[in-house]
Amino acid sequence: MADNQSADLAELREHARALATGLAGPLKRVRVRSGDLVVEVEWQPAGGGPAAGAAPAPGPAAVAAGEVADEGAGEGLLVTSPMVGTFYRSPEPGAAPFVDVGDTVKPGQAVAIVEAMKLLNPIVCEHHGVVAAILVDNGKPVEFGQPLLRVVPESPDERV
Amino acid sequence: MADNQSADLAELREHARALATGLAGPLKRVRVRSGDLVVEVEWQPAGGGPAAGAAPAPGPAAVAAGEVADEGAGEGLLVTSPMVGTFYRSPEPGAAPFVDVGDTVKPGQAVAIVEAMKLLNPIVCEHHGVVAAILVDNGKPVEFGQPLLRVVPESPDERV
Amino acid sequence: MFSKVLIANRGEIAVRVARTCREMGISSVGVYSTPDRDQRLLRHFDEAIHIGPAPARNSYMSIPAVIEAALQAGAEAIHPGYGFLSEDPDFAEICAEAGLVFIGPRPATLTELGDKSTARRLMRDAGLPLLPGSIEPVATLAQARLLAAEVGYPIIVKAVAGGGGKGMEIVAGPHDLAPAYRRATAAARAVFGDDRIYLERYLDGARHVEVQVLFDAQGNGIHLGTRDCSVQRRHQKLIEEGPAPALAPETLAAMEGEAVRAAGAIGYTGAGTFEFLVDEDERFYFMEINARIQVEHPVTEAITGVDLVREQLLVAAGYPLALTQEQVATNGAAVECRVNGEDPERDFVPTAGTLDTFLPPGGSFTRIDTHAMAGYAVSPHYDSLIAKVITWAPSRDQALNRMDRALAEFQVGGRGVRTTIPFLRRVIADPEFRKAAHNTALVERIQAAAKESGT
Amino acid sequence: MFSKVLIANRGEIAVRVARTCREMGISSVGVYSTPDRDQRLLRHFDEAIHIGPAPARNSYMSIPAVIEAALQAGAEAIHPGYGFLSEDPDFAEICAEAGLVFIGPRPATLTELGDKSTARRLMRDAGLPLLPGSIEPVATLAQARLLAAEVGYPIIVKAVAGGGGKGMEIVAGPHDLAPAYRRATAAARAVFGDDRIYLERYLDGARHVEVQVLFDAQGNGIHLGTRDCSVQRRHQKLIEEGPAPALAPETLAAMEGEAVRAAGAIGYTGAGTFEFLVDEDERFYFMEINARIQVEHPVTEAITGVDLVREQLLVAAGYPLALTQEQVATNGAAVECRVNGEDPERDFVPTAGTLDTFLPPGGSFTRIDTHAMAGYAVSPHYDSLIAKVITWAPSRDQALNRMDRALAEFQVGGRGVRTTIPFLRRVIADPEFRKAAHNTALVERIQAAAKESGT
Repeated sequence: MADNQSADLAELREHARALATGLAGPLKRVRVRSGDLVVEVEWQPAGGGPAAGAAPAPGPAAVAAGEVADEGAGEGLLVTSPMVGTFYRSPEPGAAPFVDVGDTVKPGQAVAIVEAMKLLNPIVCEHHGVVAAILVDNGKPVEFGQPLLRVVPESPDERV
Repeated sequence: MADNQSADLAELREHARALATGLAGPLKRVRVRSGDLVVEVEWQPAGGGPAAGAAPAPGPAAVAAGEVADEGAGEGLLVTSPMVGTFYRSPEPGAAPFVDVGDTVKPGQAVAIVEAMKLLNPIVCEHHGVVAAILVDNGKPVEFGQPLLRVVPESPDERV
Repeated sequence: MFSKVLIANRGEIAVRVARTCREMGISSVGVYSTPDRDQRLLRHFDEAIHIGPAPARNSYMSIPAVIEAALQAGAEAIHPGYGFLSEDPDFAEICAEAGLVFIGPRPATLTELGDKSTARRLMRDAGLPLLPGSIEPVATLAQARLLAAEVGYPIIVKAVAGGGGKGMEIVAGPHDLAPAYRRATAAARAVFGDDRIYLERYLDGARHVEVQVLFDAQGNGIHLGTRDCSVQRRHQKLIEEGPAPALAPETLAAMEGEAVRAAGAIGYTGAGTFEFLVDEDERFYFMEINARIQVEHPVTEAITGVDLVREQLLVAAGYPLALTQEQVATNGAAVECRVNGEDPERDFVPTAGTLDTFLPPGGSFTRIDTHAMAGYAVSPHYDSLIAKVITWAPSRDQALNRMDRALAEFQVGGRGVRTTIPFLRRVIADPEFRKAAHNTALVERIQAAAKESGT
Repeated sequence: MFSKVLIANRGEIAVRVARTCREMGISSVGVYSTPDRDQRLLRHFDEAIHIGPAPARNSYMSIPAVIEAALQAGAEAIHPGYGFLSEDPDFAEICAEAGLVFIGPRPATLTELGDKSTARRLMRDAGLPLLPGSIEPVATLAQARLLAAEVGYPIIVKAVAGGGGKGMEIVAGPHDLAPAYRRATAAARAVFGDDRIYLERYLDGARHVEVQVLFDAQGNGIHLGTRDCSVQRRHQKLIEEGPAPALAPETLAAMEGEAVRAAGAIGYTGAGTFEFLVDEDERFYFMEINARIQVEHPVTEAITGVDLVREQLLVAAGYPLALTQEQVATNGAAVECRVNGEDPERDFVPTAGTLDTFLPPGGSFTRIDTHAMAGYAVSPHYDSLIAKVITWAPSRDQALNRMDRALAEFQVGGRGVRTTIPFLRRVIADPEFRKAAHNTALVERIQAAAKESGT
């Protein structure tokens, strides 16, 4: 059985690798146990502590831009790019940015622009909350699904 | 997650299939559960009842001769062919067979012959016991590892 | 030569183009939609950009997404593969405006050839034989009636903006014309957003034979022999082979020569295919031009040794053709089988699912072009092509034996997934096909026989 | 033609032979040892017989097991592949006695060629150029001393019963002769059970070039061009290519002609290889004859289009050669890389283990011959060859680019498993190799450079 067990382990590893490749969102851990053929997958928590309300990173996080996706990890919700294009923080060169870290945002508010084919596409926030991080530098290229901002949700009542 | 789970299941199925292919001995069941990612492999028991002393079929059971390997399932130990050749039950044509079902055998006793390249190779029993079945017809070809006889072990004391 | 090329496609053709880029020392940029995000696939590209969600119109057919990705990556050219944006004149023009080389014919050529009516007129003017029928679109049912009577039934009604067999209607006699005219017009409007139709004589029992041509930007052109694609199911090719079998060498030479002459006449550039119908008396008639690399191009590669994608890249970069017609010799015979995720027993309905098993064939003169592998999920969002198997041998008969061997050892499957492999093997075993005495009616006959025998 | 053939081998060559059997409509009988029992592998055979346990001497090299299996299955012929029983004259003779056709040369030829001393004498008599040295075995150290002085140092001492580079000793000068003589004699006795040795002039900086020949039982013979196998590690080939590069056409033609003439002179039948050493001045010297299909035969298949196993089967069945020398043309260039389960960083020590990942390359003119797949356990019982990758292109440079692309996309690995892929890519990138200015010293130089740079 020794040969077969080694084969089993190898199979499980391949399985784990395939899982890691195929799953969306930043994975925290893929565990493989040989004894009882167990595969466990754990995602990156959105927050550091045991915050029950923390949402996991959304599916279409950018895999090819790993260094940016990593920065997206943290408390809050991610605002992702709906298209390939160039990220701008302000409506025009020299103007003040739409938002800064610490700003409060509300649903429907423009928080950035992604330019594609010379069209300026406003990026609109869908939540009430506070901007916790701006994840892309002004003027940098972004791809579809790439996290742009992290917003920590806040109920609108709290803001009144 | 539905897609991923289906992929997981597919992986597990492949795993089960690979197990089934790679494992020696006649398998009884390979079970795959999708919910908790469980793979169970169950071998054919050597005996029908809960006989504690029953040994599983040995590794090199003949897979290509499936119909014969199936007949090897049953209580007792298998005497397998140590070579490719032709199986003979008696030392020469017309002579009485070495053993018949119900005969008592002892270690070192010749129970059959496998002829290869015109050499007659005696097949020797390694156990005390009673011949429960003769699994190959006289004069038929056998391959390496193919079960020839099934012997139910008996302690020599009992026979005294 | 380009130092970086973006590949605006997915699946096997994206992998295939990336391979040639690597072999030429060109960096390749892959693009992918969300369900195509798989590192094992993306390993074929030097970099890869996520351009959109699953629906092709928002990813592989999104001109802004593709152009932006190319500009971001610093690509100098875009290879469009086949399908998607490959024959879109607007896309070709926008590439040019963005300073990107579109690897294909000039936009004006794509416009002309995309309009079947214009294409027919151009080819008639270039002297290609056409089936009797209309050059200008047929404006009214009454006009259609007159023309059909003149041409003689059966006729076929086609969309001017069409191609690839979509929305075609065969009309056996005058009684059927009115409903067919209405159906074809409605289908053309629905599928292509352009309800213009034209009609021509319908050829029953014809072979589909095409000529591969290759032109540089300097106007030099050659052909690379013929392919027979008569094994079709509702105008969808299942098996292609080359050179076209069972035709007189003079017939093949005439088609090849005419195709090169006509392509030259319209100032064609890049790789292209001239499709012809060939009747039982070996008369041939122009059908359409495919202004892109085709699914079946490996057949031509196998018999000529020429890497067609390499040639596309070279001529797009402005190099004059290095090959002369005299240097292109076809050798032996090649066959391509399309292994689709379709159920031949349920009229080739596409099947999606994860491939538990994927053991491709190997061995001598056995080429596999695929993006699939064990654990790969066949997506319902895209076409059903899982893999192409191409075999070559000194003779057609040996190439078919090799194909059957390759298909027999190809293990591909998963829950819910069916493939065309059993049907392909049935075609290869068919005596009429073996004798190359078949025509485009072959698949229907085999399907009918299979249904009758209940297998 | 045979209706059933037993394949007395394992691994990629067993699969390769089975493929041609299928393509020719011949039933194949596979044989397997206990660790090779895998239904995914056995699918290549029409039937399969379990012939013994893991050790080759009790399974693949057991003459009784193989003969009995062939008789049981009703096979008419045995294809021995390479290695194992493929050049064993006793086995060939026992096949004949059992009424089975041995697919290979006649037993007498195997006996003659297995004795290197006899082979050298036969080839000298046939007029092939030999390196200066002994024809008869060297009986004593004193005799060796005299001969070495006459021949001139450096010399190489080889086993008469040897082959494949085992137990060879290179001697730089008179001082080293005595210990080398003793080591070679001891090694010959230990490895081959025959302590006879002979010596010849050692050629430094030579290329290893071989000629593929094919003879029918009627005495008709042809060659199928040359292969260069200079990329070797201790006489184990790593990369082979054809035609042999950077040699004058006259040199190649002379070797080809001489090989055919010499093979005809000794009544050779079947496929065989004449190995030569070629010095810097393009003088060539006979080394040995390999009386079997070789690992690197796909190189020849790629440049000639000829299926060598098919030809072996045809001539073994008594058919006269259908190919004439004029019909065999070589076209383009082909390269083969051996992907072995070995660790190049630990001096190519074999590594065994299960392949977690196995994604073979694909695409145009990229041939994969393998028995491996994901989940396959590389056994320590057998040789370390996991897969052969063969690429073809119109030019050597393109074929090498294609090979590098193919190796780059080949994903194969598992716990404890290392492969030669990184080393192969290093060779392909080597400027000297690229220019085909290399010789058999190339691998050692690259290994040394790698060690020095710590990579």
